[in-house]
Amino acid sequence: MENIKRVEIIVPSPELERVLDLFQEKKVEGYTLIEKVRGMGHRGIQDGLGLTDAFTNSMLIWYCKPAKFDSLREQMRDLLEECGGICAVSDAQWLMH
Amino acid sequence: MENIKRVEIIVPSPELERVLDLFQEKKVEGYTLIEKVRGMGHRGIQDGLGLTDAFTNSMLIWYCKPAKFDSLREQMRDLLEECGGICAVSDAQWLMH
Amino acid sequence: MENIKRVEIIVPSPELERVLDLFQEKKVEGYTLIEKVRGMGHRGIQDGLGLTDAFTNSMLIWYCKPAKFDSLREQMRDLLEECGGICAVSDAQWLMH
Amino acid sequence: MDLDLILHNLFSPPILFFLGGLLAVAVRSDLEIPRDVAKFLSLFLLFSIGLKGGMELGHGGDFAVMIKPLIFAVLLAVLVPLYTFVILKRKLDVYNAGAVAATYGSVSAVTFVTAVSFLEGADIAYGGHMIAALAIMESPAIIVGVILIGRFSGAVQKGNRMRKVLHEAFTNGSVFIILLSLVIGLVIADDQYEAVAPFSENLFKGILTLFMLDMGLLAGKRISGLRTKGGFLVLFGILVPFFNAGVTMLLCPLFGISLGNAFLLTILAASASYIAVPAAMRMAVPKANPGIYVPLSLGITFPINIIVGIPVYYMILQYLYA
Amino acid sequence: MDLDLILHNLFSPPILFFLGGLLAVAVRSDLEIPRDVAKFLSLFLLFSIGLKGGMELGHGGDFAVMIKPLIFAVLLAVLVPLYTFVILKRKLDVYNAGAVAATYGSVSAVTFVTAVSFLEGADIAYGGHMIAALAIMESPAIIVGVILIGRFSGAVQKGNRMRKVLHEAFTNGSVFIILLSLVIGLVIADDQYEAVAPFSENLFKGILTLFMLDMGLLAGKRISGLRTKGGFLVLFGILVPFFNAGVTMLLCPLFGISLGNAFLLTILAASASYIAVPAAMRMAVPKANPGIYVPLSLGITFPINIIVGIPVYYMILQYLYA
Amino acid sequence: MDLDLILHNLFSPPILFFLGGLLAVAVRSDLEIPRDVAKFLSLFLLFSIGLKGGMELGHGGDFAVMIKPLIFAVLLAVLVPLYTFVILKRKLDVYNAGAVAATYGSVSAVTFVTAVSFLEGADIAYGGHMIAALAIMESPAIIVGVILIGRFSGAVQKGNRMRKVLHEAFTNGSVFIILLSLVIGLVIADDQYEAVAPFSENLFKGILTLFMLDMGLLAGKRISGLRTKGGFLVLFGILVPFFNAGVTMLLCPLFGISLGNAFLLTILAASASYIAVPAAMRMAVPKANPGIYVPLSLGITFPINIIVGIPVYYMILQYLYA
Ligand SMILES: Nc1ncnc2c1ncn2[C@@H]1O[C@H](COP(=O)(O)O)[C@@H](O)[C@H]1O
Ligand SMILES: Nc1ncnc2c1ncn2[C@@H]1O[C@H](COP(=O)(O)O)[C@@H](O)[C@H]1O
Ligand SMILES: Nc1ncnc2c1ncn2[C@@H]1O[C@H](COP(=O)(O)O)[C@@H](O)[C@H]1O
Ligand code: NA
Ligand code: NA
Ligand code: NA
Repeated sequence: MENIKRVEIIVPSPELERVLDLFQEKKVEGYTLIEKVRGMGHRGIQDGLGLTDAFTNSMLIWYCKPAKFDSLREQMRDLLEECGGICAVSDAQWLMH
Repeated sequence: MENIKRVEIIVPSPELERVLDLFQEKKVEGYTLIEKVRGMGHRGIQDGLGLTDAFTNSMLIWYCKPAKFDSLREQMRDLLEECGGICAVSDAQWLMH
Repeated sequence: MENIKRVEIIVPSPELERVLDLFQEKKVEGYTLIEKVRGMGHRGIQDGLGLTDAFTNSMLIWYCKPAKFDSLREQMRDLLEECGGICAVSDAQWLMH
Repeated sequence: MDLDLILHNLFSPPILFFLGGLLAVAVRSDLEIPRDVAKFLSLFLLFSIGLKGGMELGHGGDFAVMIKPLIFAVLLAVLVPLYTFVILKRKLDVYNAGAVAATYGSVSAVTFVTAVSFLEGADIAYGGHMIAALAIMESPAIIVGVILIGRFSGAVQKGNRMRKVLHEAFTNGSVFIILLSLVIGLVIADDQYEAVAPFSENLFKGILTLFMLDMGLLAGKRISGLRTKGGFLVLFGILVPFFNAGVTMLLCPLFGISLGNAFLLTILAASASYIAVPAAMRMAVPKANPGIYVPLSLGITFPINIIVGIPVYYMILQYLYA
Repeated sequence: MDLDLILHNLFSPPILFFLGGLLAVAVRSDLEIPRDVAKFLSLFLLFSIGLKGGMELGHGGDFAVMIKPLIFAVLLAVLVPLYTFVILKRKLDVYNAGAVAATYGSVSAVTFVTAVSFLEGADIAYGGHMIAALAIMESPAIIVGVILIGRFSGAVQKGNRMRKVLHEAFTNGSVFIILLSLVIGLVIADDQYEAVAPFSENLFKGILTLFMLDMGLLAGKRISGLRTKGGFLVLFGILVPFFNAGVTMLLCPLFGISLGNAFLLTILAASASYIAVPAAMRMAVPKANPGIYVPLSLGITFPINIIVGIPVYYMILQYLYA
Repeated sequence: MDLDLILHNLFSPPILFFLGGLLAVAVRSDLEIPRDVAKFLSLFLLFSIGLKGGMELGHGGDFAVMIKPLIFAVLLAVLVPLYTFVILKRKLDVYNAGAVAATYGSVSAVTFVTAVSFLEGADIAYGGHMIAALAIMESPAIIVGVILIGRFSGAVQKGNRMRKVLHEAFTNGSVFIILLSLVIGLVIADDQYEAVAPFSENLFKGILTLFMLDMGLLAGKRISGLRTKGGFLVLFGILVPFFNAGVTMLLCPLFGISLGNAFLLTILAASASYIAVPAAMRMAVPKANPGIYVPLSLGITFPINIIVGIPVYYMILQYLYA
């Protein structure tokens, strides 16, 4: 078991592409994506309604080394500031295989 | 980065409204909701089948200050006792923006 | 509040059954399942496209006692080695009811 | 001729695909109809039957003739949960007894729709107001069930919760869409109806067929959940529809209800809910186990009604009305 | 006769089911159409209208006659966001003013499709090129809106982001499917079209009807979000469509545009986008609040156009063209 | 006339919308058909083709005539994976070679369905038993592929896993629904079929058209995944269908198989699976990379067959049968 960070990012779906672009730029090697997530926050309710994903969120789960997260923390912060959403980090252990 | 609690609540979908009512009553400012989740527990298998959501769960993720969670802990416990489901809390850090 | 482990398992959907079989064998009492999850990892992108779930992942969340997790850790590792996916563990507290 | 009729019913695509769905589960095929699509198909069936019923209602009919089956329908919906509750309480706790009683007092729209499709195949007339009967019978049993549970469990139902149940009972999606379509079918002009009919009417049998495949898949998966629940419930699920149907069939001629309408009323009495009631009960009585009332209604009573019930009730009624 | 027409429009199934959807929200029914199915229904409508438009376009027509409404359409799509932006900036910040302006410069395909279905009921001819007008009018307003915001917010738009917006404006799914279907309808042989028509054409009115039920549910849920936003916006959402329609109706005869085409151009001018623009704006201007521009267009302008607008514009045009 | 035929095939709505889907990916449009709806459309196509095939089968036919193409079909399904495996093993590891071989031994239902729709346009008769051939050819190649991998990888396949693969091969949803519909089409009376036909038959071409749009979107997205995989695989994906088709076309007349049936058998031989095989292989051989076998079959072989293959095979067969 190896110590690792669990990063959880929730953003409005139209902004997902920007987070994934950031991931690609920083050569993130793995992530998991849950789509069509709803929620509430400072920008009001995202109720998942409508024919577009304007009112839908996307959720990313990313396990990584602490240093890796640090390398994109500031860009992530800027992105969230502009587009809304949250990013939280917790400690985890990872089953090596 | 600010220390924060990550609360994860999983309840049968028909009970979701009650949790959200509790959130509203306690002026919870933000949460994320994943619908159409399946599962197994003391009350048997929730396999997501059927034309209603009687066999479906909903999952809430709520980042909050510890005190905020404490303020609704007992009511949450009562609710779970009556309707089933789980509520777990872990430590996290939150990217301020 | 009781201390507990939060186990998160992400595998390609066609392998889900094997994990659930392992759970059954080990008499796991409860879990939550999120289907139609996407992601990226060593085996490339799982974009959720297509008419089968060949490019889709499933995500399991399992709260359990540490000893319980230990009891199936090695089998889990073997399974992930063969089929891909990840398994991570973190600490949590559980609202008894 | 009687055997012919049973065979004709058995060899209709909806029934055959229902059996196909059961078979798929038996051989553990991974065949499935996506949930959201199945929900839409069920919405379509209610929309279609409502619109057509309204349309026919609009083409006249004697109010005195129409009101009788409706009163009969409400009586059934109230009395069935009362008498079944008494039986069920011998073996189940109050919560589950109430939930099962509500399930059998309420009705199954798909059973009804299959019966309508059977009638049309046999060229027997029925009234558009029978669709109103379908809508009217969905809710009362829910309320009776909840009241019974409140009474016998001793637990004082908080007014707030009871209000929610009442609200859910009368506004749930399936009741709403039938009533809405019924009213709209009633008020629109014939040419308006005809513009919609290539969708709502012509596709009806085909969509019912695929929907029944889904019902077979569901029923097959649910039956297995019953195995551990013992023989009492299975017997209940087999006998109660026949009893309810029997009483209805005997009373219908006395009330002067026509053959087609009597047949539909019989099937309503015999059928049990697996959409509206589960939705309401999970909210109203979380202590009742949906693993009991859903499989019972969907895995036992539903197939019995559509495979055995429809032709048998029809033959008996033909005999009674001869 | 005029009242007749309004009633005829009101009592068509699509409008009635739209009202039914509003009612369902009002009584807090849990009726819903699964999101993925609703998306598919909307795709179907664009596919159907595009194919038919292309087909009719293929059956000839004078280029000089067709080009006029198209030029007119582009002018409308550019000018409407400009003048509305000036009005909106008095009460809203630059971001929201630009987003609302883009919303009203662009168009609503479902309003258009309802108008087409109205025309066909009234047996008035229209040109297949009007479907091209629908497609052409979706995008320019988005670009105008984004440029306005860039200008007035002082914020320098990064070239990268602007490129993305342009790209989204011209390739978004709804524009793409209309244009694709239009072109394919144009090139295929008549017998090819007829093989597809039992699906694409015969089901049109029925699918529109169920889709409008969903629009009613959506509009009902969105209206409530507007309550806190004050009277200015509501007034804006009521008056601007009539103003845009008015100007269009006065100009159409001068341009020699036929009655049917003028009617469709009027409805395009009056309508506001709630699909293409929200998708583009959320990406281009995350600082604009979709809780303003979506409810305004969907909860106010859409119902006004389909319920009041369609018959009223039609009557005025009949008068002007008499 | 030959060019005419190619053009006629190219200008059919299903093919054009397939190209439209490729175009949408090329211009990076966000057009998409919701996954669940696409799954349902594919189910509908299998249901429709199965029911119709069963119906035609029910209207008689000589058993001796019908059995020949079926035997031929099974032979193809067994031999194709064997010979392709030998070729593939030169460049791929055992796991991927086996998976690709299974992919090409199995068949594509949508290619078949497009070919049927082409035949009907050209008014050429074919037998209902060809739908049985489609169903029969889905599974054997999966088993051959898994056995080959077991043999050549040296890894002893656990009996448990092999049982699962066998099970999946014969009960997967698409095989099940075709066979079920075929049998039901066979047993029901004509009037029963006709009640379902406005759904299952009349909508066929239209739904195929929208489904092909989805196939174009999918194929477009999958092709790009192949770029890094090198020219060998691409060449394989282009040449193998023609080779398989060629051998089939030469043998069919010798077996006394009619033109229409020979054409369908040819298309089956030429087509590669992208539904049943991926589902089975992900489970049976997790070490094989679905990023190879799916794009190859969907991005290369599928478009080649439906655009070039269908008219070319048809012309060659017409020449051979003249
Ligand atoms: N405290 C929170 N806990 C969990 N999720 C949150 C929280 N705050 C915001 N979110 C999620 O982030 C999305 C965007 O947040 P915001 O930008 O604050 O509107 C919301 O729709 C929620 O899904
Ligand atoms: N140990 C557990 N780990 C994760 N999820 C659980 C666990 N126990 C219960 N759940 C979830 O909570 C739902 C309701 O649980 P219960 O009331 O115990 O039937 C289940 O369907 C699961 O989704
Ligand atoms: N670092 C990671 N963080 C989160 N999810 C991951 C990570 N690595 C892999 N995954 C998930 O596990 C799936 C299978 O991983 P793999 O076997 O590495 O291709 C991926 O499609 C992701 O959904
Ligand atoms: Na009943
Ligand atoms: Na406009
Ligand atoms: Na093949």
